[in-house]
Amino acid sequence: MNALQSIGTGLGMALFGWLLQTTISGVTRKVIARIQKRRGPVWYQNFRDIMKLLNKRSVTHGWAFDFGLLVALAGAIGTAMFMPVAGIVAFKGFDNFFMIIYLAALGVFGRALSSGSSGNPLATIGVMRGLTQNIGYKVPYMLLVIALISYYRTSSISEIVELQRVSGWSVLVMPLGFVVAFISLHGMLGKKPFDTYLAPAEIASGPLVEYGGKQLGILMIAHELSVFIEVSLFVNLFLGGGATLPEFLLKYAFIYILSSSLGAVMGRFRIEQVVRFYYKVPIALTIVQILMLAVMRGGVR
Amino acid sequence: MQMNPVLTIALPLILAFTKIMYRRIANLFLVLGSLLNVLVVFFIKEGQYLMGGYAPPFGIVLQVDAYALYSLLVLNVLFAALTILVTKKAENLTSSSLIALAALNGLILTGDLFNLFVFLEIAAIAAIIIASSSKRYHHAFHYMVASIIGSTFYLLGLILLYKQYGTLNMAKMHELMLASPGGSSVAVILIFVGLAVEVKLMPFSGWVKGVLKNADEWIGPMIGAIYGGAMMIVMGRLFTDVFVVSPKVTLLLSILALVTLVGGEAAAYDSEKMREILLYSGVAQSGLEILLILNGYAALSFILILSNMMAKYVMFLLSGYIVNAAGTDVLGDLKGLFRSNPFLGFAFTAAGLSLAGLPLFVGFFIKLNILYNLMMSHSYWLPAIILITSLVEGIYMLRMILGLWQTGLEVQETGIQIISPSNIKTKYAVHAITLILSLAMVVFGLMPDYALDLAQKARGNAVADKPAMMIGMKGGPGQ
Amino acid sequence: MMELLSLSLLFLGMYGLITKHHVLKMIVSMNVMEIGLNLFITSLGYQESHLAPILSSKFPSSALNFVDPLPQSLVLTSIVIGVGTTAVALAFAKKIYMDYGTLDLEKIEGRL
Amino acid sequence: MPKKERPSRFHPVSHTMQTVEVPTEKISPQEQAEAWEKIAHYFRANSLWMLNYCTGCCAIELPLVMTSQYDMERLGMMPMATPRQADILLVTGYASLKTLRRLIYTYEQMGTPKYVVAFGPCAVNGGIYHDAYAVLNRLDLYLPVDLYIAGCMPKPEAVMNGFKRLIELIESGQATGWKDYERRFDWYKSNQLEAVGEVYIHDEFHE
Amino acid sequence: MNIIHLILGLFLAGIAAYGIGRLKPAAASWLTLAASWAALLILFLGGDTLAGGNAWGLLAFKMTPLGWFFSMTLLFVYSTNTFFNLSVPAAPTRQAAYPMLYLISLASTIGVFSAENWLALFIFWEIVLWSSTFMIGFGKPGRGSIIYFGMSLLGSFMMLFAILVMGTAYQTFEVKGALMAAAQSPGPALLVFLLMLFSAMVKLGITPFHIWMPEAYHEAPDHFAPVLAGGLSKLGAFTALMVTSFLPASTLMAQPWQVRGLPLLTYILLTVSAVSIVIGTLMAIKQEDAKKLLAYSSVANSGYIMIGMLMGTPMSVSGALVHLLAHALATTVTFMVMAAVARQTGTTRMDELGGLLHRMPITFLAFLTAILSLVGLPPMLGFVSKWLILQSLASQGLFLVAAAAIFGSIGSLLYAFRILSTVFLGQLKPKHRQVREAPAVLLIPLLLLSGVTLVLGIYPYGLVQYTAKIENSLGFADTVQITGLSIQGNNGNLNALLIMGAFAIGFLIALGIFLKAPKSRKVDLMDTYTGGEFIYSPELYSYSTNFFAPLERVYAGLPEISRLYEALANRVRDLGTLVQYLFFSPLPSRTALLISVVTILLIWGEAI
Repeated sequence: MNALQSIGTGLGMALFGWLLQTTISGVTRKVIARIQKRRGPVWYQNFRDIMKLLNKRSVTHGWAFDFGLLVALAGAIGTAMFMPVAGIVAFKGFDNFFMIIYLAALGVFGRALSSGSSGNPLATIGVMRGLTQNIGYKVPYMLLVIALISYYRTSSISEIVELQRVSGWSVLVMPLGFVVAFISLHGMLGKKPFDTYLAPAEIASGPLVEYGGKQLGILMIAHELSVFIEVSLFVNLFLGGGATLPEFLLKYAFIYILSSSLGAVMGRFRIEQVVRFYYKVPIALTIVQILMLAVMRGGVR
Repeated sequence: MQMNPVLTIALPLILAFTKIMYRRIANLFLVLGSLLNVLVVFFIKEGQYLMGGYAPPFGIVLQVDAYALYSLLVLNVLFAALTILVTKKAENLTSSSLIALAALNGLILTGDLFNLFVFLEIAAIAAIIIASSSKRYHHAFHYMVASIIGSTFYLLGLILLYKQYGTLNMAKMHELMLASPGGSSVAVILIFVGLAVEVKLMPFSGWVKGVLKNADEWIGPMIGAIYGGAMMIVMGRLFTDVFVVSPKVTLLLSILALVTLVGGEAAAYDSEKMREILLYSGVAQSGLEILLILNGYAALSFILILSNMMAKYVMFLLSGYIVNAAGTDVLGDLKGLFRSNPFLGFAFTAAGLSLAGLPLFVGFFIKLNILYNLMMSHSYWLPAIILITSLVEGIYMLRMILGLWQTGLEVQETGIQIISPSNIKTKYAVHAITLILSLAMVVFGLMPDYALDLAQKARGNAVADKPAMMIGMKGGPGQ
Repeated sequence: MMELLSLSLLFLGMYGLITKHHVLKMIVSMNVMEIGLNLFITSLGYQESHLAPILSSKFPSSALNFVDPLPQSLVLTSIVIGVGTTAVALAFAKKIYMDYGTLDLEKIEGRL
Repeated sequence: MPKKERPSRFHPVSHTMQTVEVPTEKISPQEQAEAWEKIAHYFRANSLWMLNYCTGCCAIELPLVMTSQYDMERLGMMPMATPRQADILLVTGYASLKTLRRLIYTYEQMGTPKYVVAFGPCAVNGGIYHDAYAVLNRLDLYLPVDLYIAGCMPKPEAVMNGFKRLIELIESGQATGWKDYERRFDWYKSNQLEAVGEVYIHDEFHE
Repeated sequence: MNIIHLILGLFLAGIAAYGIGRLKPAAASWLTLAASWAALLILFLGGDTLAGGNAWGLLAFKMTPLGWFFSMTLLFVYSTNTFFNLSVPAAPTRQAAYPMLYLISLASTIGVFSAENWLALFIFWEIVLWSSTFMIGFGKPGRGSIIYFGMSLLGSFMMLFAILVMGTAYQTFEVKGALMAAAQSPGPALLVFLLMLFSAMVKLGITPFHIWMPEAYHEAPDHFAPVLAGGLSKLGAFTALMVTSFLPASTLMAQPWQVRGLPLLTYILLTVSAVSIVIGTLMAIKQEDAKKLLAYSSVANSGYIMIGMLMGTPMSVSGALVHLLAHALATTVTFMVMAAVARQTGTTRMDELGGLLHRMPITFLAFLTAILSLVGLPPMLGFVSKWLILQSLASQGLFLVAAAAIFGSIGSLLYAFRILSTVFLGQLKPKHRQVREAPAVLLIPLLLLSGVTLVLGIYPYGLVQYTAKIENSLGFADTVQITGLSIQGNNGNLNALLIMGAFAIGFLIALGIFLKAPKSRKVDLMDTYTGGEFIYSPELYSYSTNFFAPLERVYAGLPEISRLYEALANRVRDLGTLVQYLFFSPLPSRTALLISVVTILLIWGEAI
């Protein structure tokens, strides 16, 4: 059965994404430890954390608290199933950028719903900050991607990857845009200085404040998956994806570790600093980039 | 059976003077007289009626055409209805009311310019006496000064015309003016100003505020609706059937009318009191009517005058009752008034919406046809101005109506009964009359063709009439 | 000449109406205005060396050497009406005085 | 699990707790569950998230333990922001009337399994503050302490050593203070009540 | 049965409802329910081939696919909302007129959508306007109904002007014919196009004309706001779509200025719609009242509809139509939920609510569905439409507009979360401890509407197919394509069923993990992390006022457009005061002066 095969591939992709990202998270923790002159945990530390959490008995604040989590994880898994990696696409022709963004947003919404229903105002404040930040980086990011889509005349990620193989990576098409997209990615990943919405010392890890045990475990799985989606989307869109798996993995690891390392040496912005930065710099750069494209190439076709 | 139209003038006059002998049944005289008049109007046939046996250019003649007849009918019916409703108020004014009726009928019927002046003066004096029944004599005095200046101007203009053309008969005058149009403009302007004082055109209408802002259910409909309508009909008669106005004068006077339209609507928008809103909107409407008359849309202006008269009549009547019951006409204090008087509220609403020109009411089709015809002949700016003023009018009209229906959360229903329950007879009469009038507006709003046809027929042969293309429910041109 | 004189009388009355706030003075002004108007009307009908329009044994036919009789009859009507309005105006003046204790309209308005 | 005899309130608990035997009964589903528990113990032991409740001066030693010199992250330990996420409650010093209430509140908000680590002598018997009017001398009357770390203050080496010991205890399934708290809930509650009165205070400042 | 019978029947039912309502208010509500559902059934069974008819010359009707689509949408909104009419507290205020106005406005909307003649359309349009104004008047006191009426009247008069221009210039009032004639011989066609579009924008609430929306929605009775928001604003889309498709700007503008293949005018209008999205979003984020927030979200969503229609490609028009339906359904549900909340708690202010999820779970679920659809997340219908619109934007390369659309899309997440979190999530206020779930009669429409949103979101193919049919009837050369289960976009395909499937698989996995892991302990809402502090006041332990403060600070200085209108109204007032002062002095001498001066001026003016 073709359909079953596709679904199998999709599930495999999701599983692969989770394994990959959880591993790389562990590795990154080690890298960061090195940066800070520490030894750091073992590379599989994140697996241990997740398993521990899943075996812990915690509290729930009502059905929406759990339901939101399930939506979050389902959204992440569902999105990951569509993600093309190194030429492998589960559902050919449907790996649409807008669909991926919106399905991923469903996961985000599920998370917000869950933490909002915990009744803790710190969680609500955290979500508020996250959403506020969200506008700042998503708008330029999506604008850039729309420029790309308009350039390549397709919104299918795998086709964009294919086209990049022919005409060079998108980073060459829009170098400034790449910088913007990287800043956006940095915010999406919630690395410092843009982890204002978590801010453990300030609002007690914000949206996560009420989670423990399996809820936190599920949330971590969903988080790893969404990081996988974000980073591989970035790699696919701007760095030409990868013809082979190692190439892809290399780019993936490079981007993620770069972002995390940058985060390791920076302090945290206050929320108004985030707003001041994000609502000016990336948007301005994006506009410059699009104008540049328009001038240099006679407009994005 | 056929009756002489002079009866509509003579009958009230006779009753007015015989009444002095029967002071105790004065009311009966008034009611009977006005009802008799209605009856007489039904039996009048169109035609020319000579007075005293002299042929038209020399003797006085009564000109009964469809225009006069329909106006007469509406006027007398409204007047009779008013006398039935407010007999108590009119107790001491029986004579002047009957004289007013006679004078108004005369105004509409007469075919002689000087005779018209006489009726004008009589009507004005009667109106002033009616207006003075509110015991605010300095306002009545104001009215008097204005109307005397007006009639002086009228007479001055008239005599200048006479000097030039040597006749006072309308038909003859028209012929002569057509033959030699030059040089009569000053006289025409003077006559226009003289009548404009009565029809509340704006720079001349300083008296209106004093008289109508304190109007009760007797003065309001009388001065605000019936007098205004009758005077406007006279205006229509003079400026479409009689005078040949030069384009320059038409332009000048049209500007005046436009200023009235805009200024009146703005003033009404600024007001917070019910009667002030009504009186300013009446001023604005008269601007529109004069605009149409001057530019030769006789049929449209005719039907607009009649429908405005009816709507204003209902609204002034009810506002008078409201002030009686509530002691105030500040809109803010009257919230939710119609909740306890839904039928009167319905009548008021229908009249207001018709005045504002909303569909389902007759006012809409009239306004539609006005705009359509203006657009057919002019450029787009005049309809645009009319639409903008209509917008302002719609807003304040609905603000008023909604304010009267709507109860505040903190302000509970006023619970005021517009008509005191003890006065059952009045109650049913008011309900019946206002409801009939407002239903008429709805019916004509649904089937406007009949009314439009009648107006077309009445004014279609008017001399200055531009042939109007009427859009009714049957469909308009191009259908 | 006569026309201009009578017209100036009319304007005088008008001037009075515009400038005066006293009820009685305004009534007087109105009367002056009316008289001016009446004179004007009569003067329009007047023709040099024409006779009064009265049919008598001396002038038995309505020949053309009469002055125009119509303005004179108009003036008659006008005078009657003027008398009537003056009477009503005076009645108002009395009422106003009874109500407000003054005949100065400006003061009355100021009081309201 | 067999009901192990608990010492009375006058005997310190902590010493005996370290010698608890793992019961070995063989019923199939339970056995399966226990096998699973053993795996779970492994994960628990190697991913310890802690909430340091800095009641006293011993907390000053923790930064050293966390940062590059001793780097407790290599043991999988991390500081956490809220009790919901945490596994260990670090009581770094004496417990006073005011802090004990918060300690209990925080402890009860943690998900199970959870462990309490007490620092210094103050948690054992009040230490140098033993006669202060507001200091409660014995922590284990109110909360089940799984591990004491000696020293006033304990040196970072001692702290690291203690953590290692805790990991061993957890891995062998001996750190069962939380079960004890559940089992003898009434006993703990009565002690708490006796010491601080109402735990969840209702007064004008908190309503 | 033809359309005339339908409209006439509804009118008569309305009048009957008034009579019955005077005697027994509940019976009148049942009558509205029966009448509107019957109408829905008739229209549904009749389909878009339902016989038209000709009552009088002017009132001729003919059902078109477009009209049917709109009628069905509005009828569905109206008829589901009748359940809410049932719950109106009857006694204290005499609202016998309400069922009458309700049915009259319903009948008139059908009239608008099936009229063959612009004048008939206008007549019905105006009847809808004043009847709905009166219905708003039944709600809270305030200026909302007047602002609604004033703005709508402005729109109507612009439309009337355009109609009359068409009537005079092309000698026809026929809906399609007049526009076609304008397209054939552009004389005043540009004027017609702009005025028609402006009037539609007023109704839709596009930016410079949107000020009525928050006020009217806020003040409308809770049981009428759903219709107002979900139904009546869609009237504007109807005329706008007809104008843009029969009289496309591309044929009007022969001028050389083009932006990205679109005429400059279209581009400007697109930008206006984009501004509408941005302003609607920003203002929605700022509101403290739930109904006002939703109103501004309507402003933003109308921008999407307008953009879709203005771009005029098959996909964008299809997106606009689907978005219209999605927004109608979703916003109706949200306002209904607010009505239910207001009914149970007595307020719609967000800072007074919270935690209602635990008291009104079913309402919450319906609300969640709707809000997801508003935000445009799968698997709801709103996603399909936003996907279509964004696709067309991307393929046109309209970056400015696209930026606004994206901003609105992400911003909607903000206000959606705000309303969700402050009304349903967070701490339950002690005074709402006793609040119960809304009665079943209110839950029926909620579940019905949100169910349709969900089902159409998962299986939108029939709907999109129908929009293709509409496009055919509007004379589009090609239409949106569907092959099998995928909607073919310009640069990508959409398979809603597949997305739902992937999501469902993910959900099953998540559920598996969740169930396998140890069971959680249920704790009270106040048992949360407080930093060890003891807090017992749920009112204080919630975050709802000034929610997005850091963001709001960024645009605190944004000027409000309503000020412009206020200034305008004040100028009219000033003019009125001036007129009153100049021309209506109480002194007779002033009148005498005016008369003489103006007369002299007139004579002088005549002389020169």
